[in-house]
Amino acid sequence: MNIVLSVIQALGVVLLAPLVAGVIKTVKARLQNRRGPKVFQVYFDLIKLLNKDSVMSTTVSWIFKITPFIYFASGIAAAALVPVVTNTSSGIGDVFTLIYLLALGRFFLVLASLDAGSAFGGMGGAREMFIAILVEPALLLSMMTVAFKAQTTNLGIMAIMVQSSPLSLAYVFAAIAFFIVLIAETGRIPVDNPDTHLELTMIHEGMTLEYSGRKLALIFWAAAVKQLIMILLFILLFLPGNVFDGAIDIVIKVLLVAMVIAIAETSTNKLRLFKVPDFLAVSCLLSLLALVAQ
Amino acid sequence: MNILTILLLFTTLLLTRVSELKTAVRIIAIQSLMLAMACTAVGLETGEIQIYVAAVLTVIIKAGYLPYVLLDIVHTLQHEREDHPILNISYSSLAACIAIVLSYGLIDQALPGAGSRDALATAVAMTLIGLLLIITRRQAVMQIMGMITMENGIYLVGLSVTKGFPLIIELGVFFDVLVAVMVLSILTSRLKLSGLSTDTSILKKLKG
Amino acid sequence: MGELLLFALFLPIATGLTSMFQTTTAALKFVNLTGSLLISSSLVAIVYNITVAGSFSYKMLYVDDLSAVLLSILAVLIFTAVLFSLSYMEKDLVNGHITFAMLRRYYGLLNVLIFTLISVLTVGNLGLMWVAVEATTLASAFLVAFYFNHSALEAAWKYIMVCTVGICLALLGTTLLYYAQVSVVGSDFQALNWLELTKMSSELDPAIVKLAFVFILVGYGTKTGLAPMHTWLPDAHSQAPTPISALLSGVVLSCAAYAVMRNLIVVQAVINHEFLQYLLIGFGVFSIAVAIPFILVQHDLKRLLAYSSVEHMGIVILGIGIGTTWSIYGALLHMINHAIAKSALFYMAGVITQEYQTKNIARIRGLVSTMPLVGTMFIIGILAITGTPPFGIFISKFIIIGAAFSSGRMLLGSGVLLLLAGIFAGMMYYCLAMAFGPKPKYRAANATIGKPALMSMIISVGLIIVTGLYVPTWLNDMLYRATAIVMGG
Amino acid sequence: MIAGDLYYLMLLLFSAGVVSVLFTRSNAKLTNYIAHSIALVGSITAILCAIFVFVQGKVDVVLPVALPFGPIGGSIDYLSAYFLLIVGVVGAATSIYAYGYSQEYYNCRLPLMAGLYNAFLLSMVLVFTVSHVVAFIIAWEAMSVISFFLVNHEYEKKVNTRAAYIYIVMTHLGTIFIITAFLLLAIGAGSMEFSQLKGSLVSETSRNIIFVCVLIGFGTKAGMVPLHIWLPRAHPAAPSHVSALMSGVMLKTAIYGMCRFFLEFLGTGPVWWGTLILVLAIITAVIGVLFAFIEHDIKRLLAYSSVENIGIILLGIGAGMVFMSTQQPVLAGVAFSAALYHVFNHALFKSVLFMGAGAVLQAAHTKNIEQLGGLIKKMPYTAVFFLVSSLAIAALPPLNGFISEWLTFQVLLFLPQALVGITGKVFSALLIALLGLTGALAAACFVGAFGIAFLAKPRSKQATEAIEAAPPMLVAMGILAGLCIVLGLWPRAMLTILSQTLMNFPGIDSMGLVSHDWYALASPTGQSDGGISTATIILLLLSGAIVAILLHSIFGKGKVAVGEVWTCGIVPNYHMEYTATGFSKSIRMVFKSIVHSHDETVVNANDNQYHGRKLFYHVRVRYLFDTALYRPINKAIIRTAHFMKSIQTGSVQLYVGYIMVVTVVILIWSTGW
Repeated sequence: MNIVLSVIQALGVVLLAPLVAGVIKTVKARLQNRRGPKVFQVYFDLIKLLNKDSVMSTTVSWIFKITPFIYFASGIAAAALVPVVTNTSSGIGDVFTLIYLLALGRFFLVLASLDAGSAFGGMGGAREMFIAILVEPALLLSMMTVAFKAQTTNLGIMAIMVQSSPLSLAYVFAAIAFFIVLIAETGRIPVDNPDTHLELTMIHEGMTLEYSGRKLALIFWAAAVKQLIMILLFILLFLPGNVFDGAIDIVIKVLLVAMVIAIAETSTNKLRLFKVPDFLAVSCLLSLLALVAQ
Repeated sequence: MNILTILLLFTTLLLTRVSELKTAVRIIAIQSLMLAMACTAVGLETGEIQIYVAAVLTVIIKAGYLPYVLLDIVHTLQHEREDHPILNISYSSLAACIAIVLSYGLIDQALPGAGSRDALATAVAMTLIGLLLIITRRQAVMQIMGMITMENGIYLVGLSVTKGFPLIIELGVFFDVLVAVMVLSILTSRLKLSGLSTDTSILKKLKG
Repeated sequence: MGELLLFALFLPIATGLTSMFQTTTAALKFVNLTGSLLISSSLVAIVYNITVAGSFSYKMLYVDDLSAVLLSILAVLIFTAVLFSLSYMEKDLVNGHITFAMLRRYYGLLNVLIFTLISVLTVGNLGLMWVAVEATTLASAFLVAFYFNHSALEAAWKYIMVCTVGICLALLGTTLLYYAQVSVVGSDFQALNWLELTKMSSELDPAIVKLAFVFILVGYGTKTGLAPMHTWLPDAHSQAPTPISALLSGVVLSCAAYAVMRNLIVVQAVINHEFLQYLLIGFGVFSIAVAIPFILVQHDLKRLLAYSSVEHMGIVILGIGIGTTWSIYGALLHMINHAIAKSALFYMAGVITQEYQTKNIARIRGLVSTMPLVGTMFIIGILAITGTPPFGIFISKFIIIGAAFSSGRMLLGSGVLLLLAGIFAGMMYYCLAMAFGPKPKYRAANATIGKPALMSMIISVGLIIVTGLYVPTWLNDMLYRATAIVMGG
Repeated sequence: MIAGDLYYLMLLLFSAGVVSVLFTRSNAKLTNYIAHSIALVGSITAILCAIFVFVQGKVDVVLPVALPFGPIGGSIDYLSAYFLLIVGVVGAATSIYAYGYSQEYYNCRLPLMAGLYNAFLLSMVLVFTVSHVVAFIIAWEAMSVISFFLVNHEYEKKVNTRAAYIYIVMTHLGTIFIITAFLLLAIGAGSMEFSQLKGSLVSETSRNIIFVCVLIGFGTKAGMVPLHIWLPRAHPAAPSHVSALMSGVMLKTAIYGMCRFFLEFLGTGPVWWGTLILVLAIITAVIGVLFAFIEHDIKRLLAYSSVENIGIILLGIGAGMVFMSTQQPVLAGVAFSAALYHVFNHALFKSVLFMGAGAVLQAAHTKNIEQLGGLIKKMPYTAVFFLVSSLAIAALPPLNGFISEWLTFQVLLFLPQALVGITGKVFSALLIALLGLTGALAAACFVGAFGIAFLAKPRSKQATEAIEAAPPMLVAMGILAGLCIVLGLWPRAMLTILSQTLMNFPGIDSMGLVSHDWYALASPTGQSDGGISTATIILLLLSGAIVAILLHSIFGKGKVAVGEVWTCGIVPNYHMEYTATGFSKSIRMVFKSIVHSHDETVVNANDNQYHGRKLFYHVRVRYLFDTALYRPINKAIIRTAHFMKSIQTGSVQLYVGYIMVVTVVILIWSTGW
């Protein structure tokens, strides 16, 4: 039963993820006084890509070929764990499982980036790993602020606990901490710039540089999914209390968070790579504060 | 008896003052002679035959044969004399005096009322001064002197506290002393032959 | 039995004399081989008799299980040493280091040394024992000076000077002990016979006995190689012909320790035990500690081994000092193990120095490639001597440490372990440096090791390996009885 | 008892393996097959023996030695059996692997190596099974010495001898502490039988001393920071299948020892014991993985990663002890299960990795990953197995590494129940964060290792000429890699064994984790929905993959053009590929306080500045603990030794003087008594 629910939910997340990405793009454009693309532009892009033929390097191995599928699969699997509809999904929604599923996807993506044997790919992969290494502790710390209280790492229980508890200083700290992590994890300014192909700054784009056509589509899509997952986690675990009831509440919150991301992105500019640790250190400190404040 | 001990002490002190090897050997001979006389004195007291034997042996070996051998060696090594002892003459006799004081102290502390106090103290002092000679003299021959002095000292201890060992042990000891000095003197002559001086303080090749 | 003792004492003299009149190397070798075989077997026979019939006294001679322990060491080492000498000294002869006359003298003196050693272990009288111990010094002096080159003479001189001074002190001590005895019973009585002494030991005057024991310990301790009286030891061991070095550190040191034990048996009844323990433990630990720097920084192979002997004698004395049954058992077992292992190492060192024509560790490289068998055995020997399981020395070391713990001296026990670790580090460092590394171009390129020498090494190493996992019952019982004797039971 | 007979048979077999080489030494091929077959059979016997023990209960055996300590025996209880199982599994695999790998050594003292290999297995088996202090120490030291010889096997290289020396000295120092700990217990108990040793029989202080000694002694063997310096030197030096054994099993002997002491002998102790272990453990994990990440020598990299994994295992043990001291048996059980589970997992995947490294070494004749590349095409199967075990060691689902890591995380999550108060909470949170950091670093490390070594273009000639490893080696790797997957999907199997293993120890209730359905991993607190289900994970991944494939093929089958990588118009060659140095550069910069790499220099090898410049990038990493800790100590010792040696001046007068002084001093001192 739970499995079916969670699969449905996963599909839902997958289908909606590009929309959220589109929203962010649009809002960002508006903030920069551009008309920007349509909200659904991302879907069109994906379809276009899925229709395209693809080019593959001579040097690549089967790793390169299977990576998009694994990346996508890990995205979906992670999506299934987020307790949106499946609130008390027993034996499924677990923080560490989720984190390590995403890590699985990343593992293969970085391998693929090294596979093509181009300097950019390697650079992107190395930076991705660098960021991931620094994000991991921050992410876990912020999660622990909630998990210690719930005495479990089951997302469902944690979510319920959070939703039913009043807003407190601890949550404010934790939320900010996790938001920083979210920015870093989803590769947005000020950590990474999702829509640049400027060699020196790109991270995620660098890894996917060798991909084209439908494989690229899968990777884009998975990235969008990952982004939505992080946003959902933010909502469910760090924004206690709900304004409306049921799905509406979540939708509205998602849109709000998307706007906040867009604002954050327009109002800041990209950090140097070696400033990122300091950025994430702030997150860690806030999480610890949250722990203390509980 | 007392006179003998005084004389023994005197010879021993004298030994710390000489730098001429020949003289030293002669002094040793005299010292051993004194020892033999002390032996006989004890013999007269107790009237045990073995002590007379010991006395005779002392005269023959320590006062007779060994000095002869040593003189022989001293002759072979020309103008070797204890010119620069590690501790110079006057200081070493001072040290000797300290040794005497020490030995008296030791006797009173450790063996009160054992044998005649003076004899014992002299014996211990002789032992110490023997050691002192070995430590402060560079010349191989002088070190041998020191050793014989020690031997004599210990012998005197035995004499004054236990009236001498049983004969068989006595013989053994004498034999050992004889052989020891023989070996040492052979080594000394070998040192001479191997083109070195008999100054033992330059024997510092083996270290660490 | 008594005849057997006399026979054992007479044999080496006979061998020595006959070998003085030999004219060919072959004959010399034959005489000594048979001689050593006879001596060893007679010693074995004596040991066997003791194990079945217990202690035995004959005129001035006396043997019991304590002597038996040492005699069994002697039996093994005499045989291996002579066996080793056969090819080793012949090689010296061939290389022109020595003349035939010197070779003859070598065997003569060797047998004299053997005679003195046997007599140390068989006399029943402290005075005579002193004579015998001093005799070992004198007998071995010429063997130390055997090559009569500069350093050999120097070594011999120091050997005699230091040892004789020490031994003189021992004589002083013995005299005082005699005085103690005389002042209890008249001088005509069994003088210094330790059976009598042990019987009446409780009546002796403590003050004198204590004074006596201090002199005796310092005296025989000099011969045992206890720091800081050990100074003669490295010189003598490094200059003497290798078989003699083996005998020196294997037997001579042990015999001196035996002398200490004999006196200890007598005095422990009257002297404050605390005092004795502190004294012996102090000497033991200090010897171990003093050995470390010389082993950590060493350039001469044989000196390395010599300092390790200092260390091991320290362990033995420590074991005796702790003074529990367990620890003394360990000390005796340690004597046996150390004697065998160290002699084996000295034999190998001899072969190595002969092949490489140097004692300088820095010049010895690639043993395992130049002479695989010896190289391998050398590594095993080093591992054994540093107390690594599964070899004999570990067992005895462990027993002694364990005794230290169970007698409530934990700090002592673990401290000693740490010191031993330092020694282990040093030994292994040089062992690896010598055993491995590049094969030397010219040195020892075609090493030829005589069969007898190889045999003696193999025997010794085999014994080391066996004793690591298997201590035969008769030995076990013998050691326990010997321990009881030392304990004064 | 079948188990007992099997035990003797096993000992017999391994001994036979040692002896066999003496007879077959003339023929290398024969030696290889006979000796390693015996080892294989012996290992299988070990597995069977362990299984029978688990089925029939513990057995006692007597060993054929005569020492003055009375009869010396062994006893195989569940804990021993568990570790016996590990020896068996890894030993069997390495033995198979050895068939192929030994061909490298046909003219390099193969008989010696094969004999020592058998002896090594024997000694480890003994360490796990003997039940007498002396026997344990003998087996322990024998193990160290044998492995020391194996490390030193290729003594033509000076560095190997050096490594062996450092190894043997460190381990000897460790043994001293072990001996001390044992003796302290033994005098308390008045016996050297394991069954008699009880912490309750000794005073509180000596219990603490024993604890510290155990930690130092076994920590040295386990490679606990800062006692780890021998490990990254020794493991790479040994032949690869031996490295696999050393990392996979020998390090675990230390864990075994700790378990014996902490669970059985010492009994429950104060909280600071566990806390201290936790601190050391996390330091070990982080330091180890950091050094692994910046390493280029693939075997050194693996060795450092072993250090890291030991850290993770110790986390479990430390937490378990904390729970024991606060009377929380269930959580303690979980903690120790996590640790022991990870012990097994690490044994599996680290062995595969070392074997893979060995295969690469054999094929490409280099351990430097900068020289490798593109091997995935040359050695496809090796690549697969290496990848699987890399995923496992990076703790990625659905592999076994993930399970044990998850358990460890859970344990740390519940740590605040034992360490109450805000400090406890913050401490646990930091532990979790750092463990997460470790995990991420491990992932990055092995992405780098695999990516640089196996992917893209070959970076050197020998890498170009590499060929797939021999079938036996592949089989060996395949078996263990398969086990990694099995244990990842079927945790219950292992957890059942573990629950039995830990059953009999006081203060531990190990039943909590065994859940009813085979795929599930119940929550430590037993609450219904705290656990995870491996089946669900794999199911979700599969469905995700299906969806992806559907999407991929929904718009018909597009053409796939194949072409060179676009490198701004130049023909791409391996010089353009990213290097391991580059891959780890950013981490080197962030953690420069720990892995500070001095003199990173760009050298122009070509003297002509303007034409045909040839740049090399040199990095020398400063190994913190060598430079900051061990070298100074070493220097100090040697200097002192030089100073002390001045007492032996060679002056006979002085020598006699010593005697005189000693006499006088003692005489004066003696008057006081």
